[in-house]
Amino acid sequence: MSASTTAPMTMTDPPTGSRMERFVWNCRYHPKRELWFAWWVMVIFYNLYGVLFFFVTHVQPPPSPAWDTPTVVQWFDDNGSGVIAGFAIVFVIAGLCAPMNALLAYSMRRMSVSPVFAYSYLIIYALAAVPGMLVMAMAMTVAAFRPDRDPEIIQWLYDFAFLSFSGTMGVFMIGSLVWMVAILIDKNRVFPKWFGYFSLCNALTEVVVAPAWIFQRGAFAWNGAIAWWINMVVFVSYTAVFIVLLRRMIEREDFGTGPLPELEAAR
Amino acid sequence: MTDLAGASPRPEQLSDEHPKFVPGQPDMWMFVLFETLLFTGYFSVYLVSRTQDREAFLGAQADLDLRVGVFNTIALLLSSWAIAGCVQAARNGDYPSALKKAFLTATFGVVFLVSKIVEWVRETRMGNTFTSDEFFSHYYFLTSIHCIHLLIGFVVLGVVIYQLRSPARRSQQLVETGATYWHTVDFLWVLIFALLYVVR
Amino acid sequence: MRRPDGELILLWTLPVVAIIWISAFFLFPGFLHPMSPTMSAAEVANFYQDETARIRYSMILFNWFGVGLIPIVVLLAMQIRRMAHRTPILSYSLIACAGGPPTIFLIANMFWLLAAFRPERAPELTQLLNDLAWLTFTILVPYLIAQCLLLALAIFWDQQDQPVFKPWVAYFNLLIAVALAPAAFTALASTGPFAWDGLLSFWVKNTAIAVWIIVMGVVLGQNIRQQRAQDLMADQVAA
Amino acid sequence: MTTAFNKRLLIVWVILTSLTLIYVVIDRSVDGGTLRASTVVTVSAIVIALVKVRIIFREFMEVRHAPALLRRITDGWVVLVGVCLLGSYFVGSAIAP
Repeated sequence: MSASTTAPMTMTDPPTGSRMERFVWNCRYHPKRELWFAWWVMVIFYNLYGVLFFFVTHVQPPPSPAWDTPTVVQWFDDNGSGVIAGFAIVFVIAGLCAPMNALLAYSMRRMSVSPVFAYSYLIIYALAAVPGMLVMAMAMTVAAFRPDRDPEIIQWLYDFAFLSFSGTMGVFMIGSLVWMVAILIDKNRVFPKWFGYFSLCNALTEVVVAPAWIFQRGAFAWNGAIAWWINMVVFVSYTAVFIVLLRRMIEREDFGTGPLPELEAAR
Repeated sequence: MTDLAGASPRPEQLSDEHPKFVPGQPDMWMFVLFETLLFTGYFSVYLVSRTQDREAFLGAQADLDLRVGVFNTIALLLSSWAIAGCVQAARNGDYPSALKKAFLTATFGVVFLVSKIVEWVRETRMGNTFTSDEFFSHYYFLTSIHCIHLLIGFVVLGVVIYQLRSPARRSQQLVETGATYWHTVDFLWVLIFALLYVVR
Repeated sequence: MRRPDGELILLWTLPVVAIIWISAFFLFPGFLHPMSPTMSAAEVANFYQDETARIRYSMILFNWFGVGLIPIVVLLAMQIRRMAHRTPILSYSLIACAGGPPTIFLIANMFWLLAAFRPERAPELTQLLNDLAWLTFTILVPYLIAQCLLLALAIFWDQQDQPVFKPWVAYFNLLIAVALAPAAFTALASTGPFAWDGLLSFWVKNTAIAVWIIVMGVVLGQNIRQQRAQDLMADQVAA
Repeated sequence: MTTAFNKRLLIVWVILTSLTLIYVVIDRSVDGGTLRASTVVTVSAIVIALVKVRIIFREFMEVRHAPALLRRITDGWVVLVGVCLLGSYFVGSAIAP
């Protein structure tokens, strides 16, 4: 392939000027700019996700599956505009998942394991956004879009939204297990082993959500103490932990500031 | 994985003055502690729901046979005992005996699994299913999530046996890590047993 | 056969697929004068009863060829790999985006086909399927926006003597991303520019997608041909 | 050496099994025919289970040879689990209709 692509990148020392100048320099020339970009996208994505799902659309913590039809319609009357506006922003930002998954896949490329792990994870999580977020957003939007619809249909959309969101857990379970195996057999110590075991915990809590398909009330329903609250605690701590661990991984990366290493794709 | 072999030397003889050590990877202990917390969460939800409707729970609980639970517990305790022996045999370099005890562990694990399945079938025949009442929802939930841990335990035992088989591997740390996981499966069952079969 | 040769073949699928998309677009009776969200349930049901055949055949065409965009996005990811980056993160990101738009489009496509499958059903249900199809179709932008932004960023960071893409491609992609964004807000209104048949949500969004496909197809073609010429030269030098 | 350890493990197993069998005795003594709610049975069942868990920690899982930190954490955990279980039982009973 072409040899012209390996032109050296001109690297200078960061300027000593104002904070703004340094920030701009870092954005353009910092050797780890791609990693930090993906990391910050991840942090921003999860924050937006939390704000949009908990405070704008009010779909988290989830309303009850035990409600009768008039109550569900009433819920849409109360929250309809928040649902539409919040999910509209979700539709704009959902693509932020991509750099985030790319960073997780990259972490696996740094390990002493086959690239199969990174690519599997990338594809699994690229798929995960559809049942994990977008189907729910679409069903809720459609339900809120025409509040004068037949109440039975509104309730069907409500069930569709929450069950697709809570009940589709296989992608996350298999994804966590792929990551777990990669971490446990990795010799480069990109992640600590305990995080591998923690991934197992996370995968097991995904199993626990399955009864949401079966129960309309109680601890195992989609808003239940076991199927939602305990899982949410595990998921939030898992996410917080891997955000911190990825930050440490990026800090440890030693790219130097010299010319680029030969582009692997071209060879 | 074999690079971990001998990473932390083990004392040949254990006495009161021996140097202190963490059995297995410390990472596995974090798993044990976290998983215990998670189960404590499930147990607490169960106990609270139980106190909200005592009569219904007691009525359903009467269909459980305590003797089956006792048999389950003893089978798992035996397997725990066997794997503890396996760790000590491996530590003393007696690998044939360690291997034998690892297989013994798996055998008792299978005994537990089979008796559990027999019990599930019996309860289902009696009309007690996952959805029939709240007690049995919790019963099937706790026993199956525990069973998933047991199945993962068989994978872990497979790793232990794989380690023990060849002189080229034999990482004592991995053997201990696997044993720690297996004991966790055991003590979680001890708690589940008390909560499902005995608590009134 | 060199690598760029195969890439060129994949790229030449684009005009073929694009012609099929355009034909299907005109064949579907609800796109020219796009159906209004203000139509009543009875009107929607009548529409599906009257136009059943054209809806079915156009949507079957879309069902076959909707995923045709994926090779193009992956070709772009391959171009990003040639850029002066230190990590493959941006090309991974583009690959992670590639499946998104066709998946969402296929969901919309299935709702249209379902609505046309039994048009004699209760009008309320046909209207529900029609809403699901139109809203899903209109909000399929998230991954397209992300693709444009990531590509622009990748081009800005490609600091070498002969960058893979010229800087205007980055600005063009930013412009497209801006043009696509309003469509996400379509459910806020059933009339006006944001409604799913409105100026922003339908005309601007779909034109932006079409222009992006044409322009990026041409730019990709130039790049791949350039690569092929360089390869040939390298071979001659070696010989 | 090995036999001494095996003996100790066997004794531990015998103790654990006898603690399990105590449940049968408790079970027999409290109810004839139908089950009845009983705080004494509940609390003793939980406490016996926790004692067994601690024995498994100390003996089978070899925590007694572990550094003080792990010993304290596991003991703390047994207490924590106990507090949570008994706490949910009593709080649940208090708020029961």
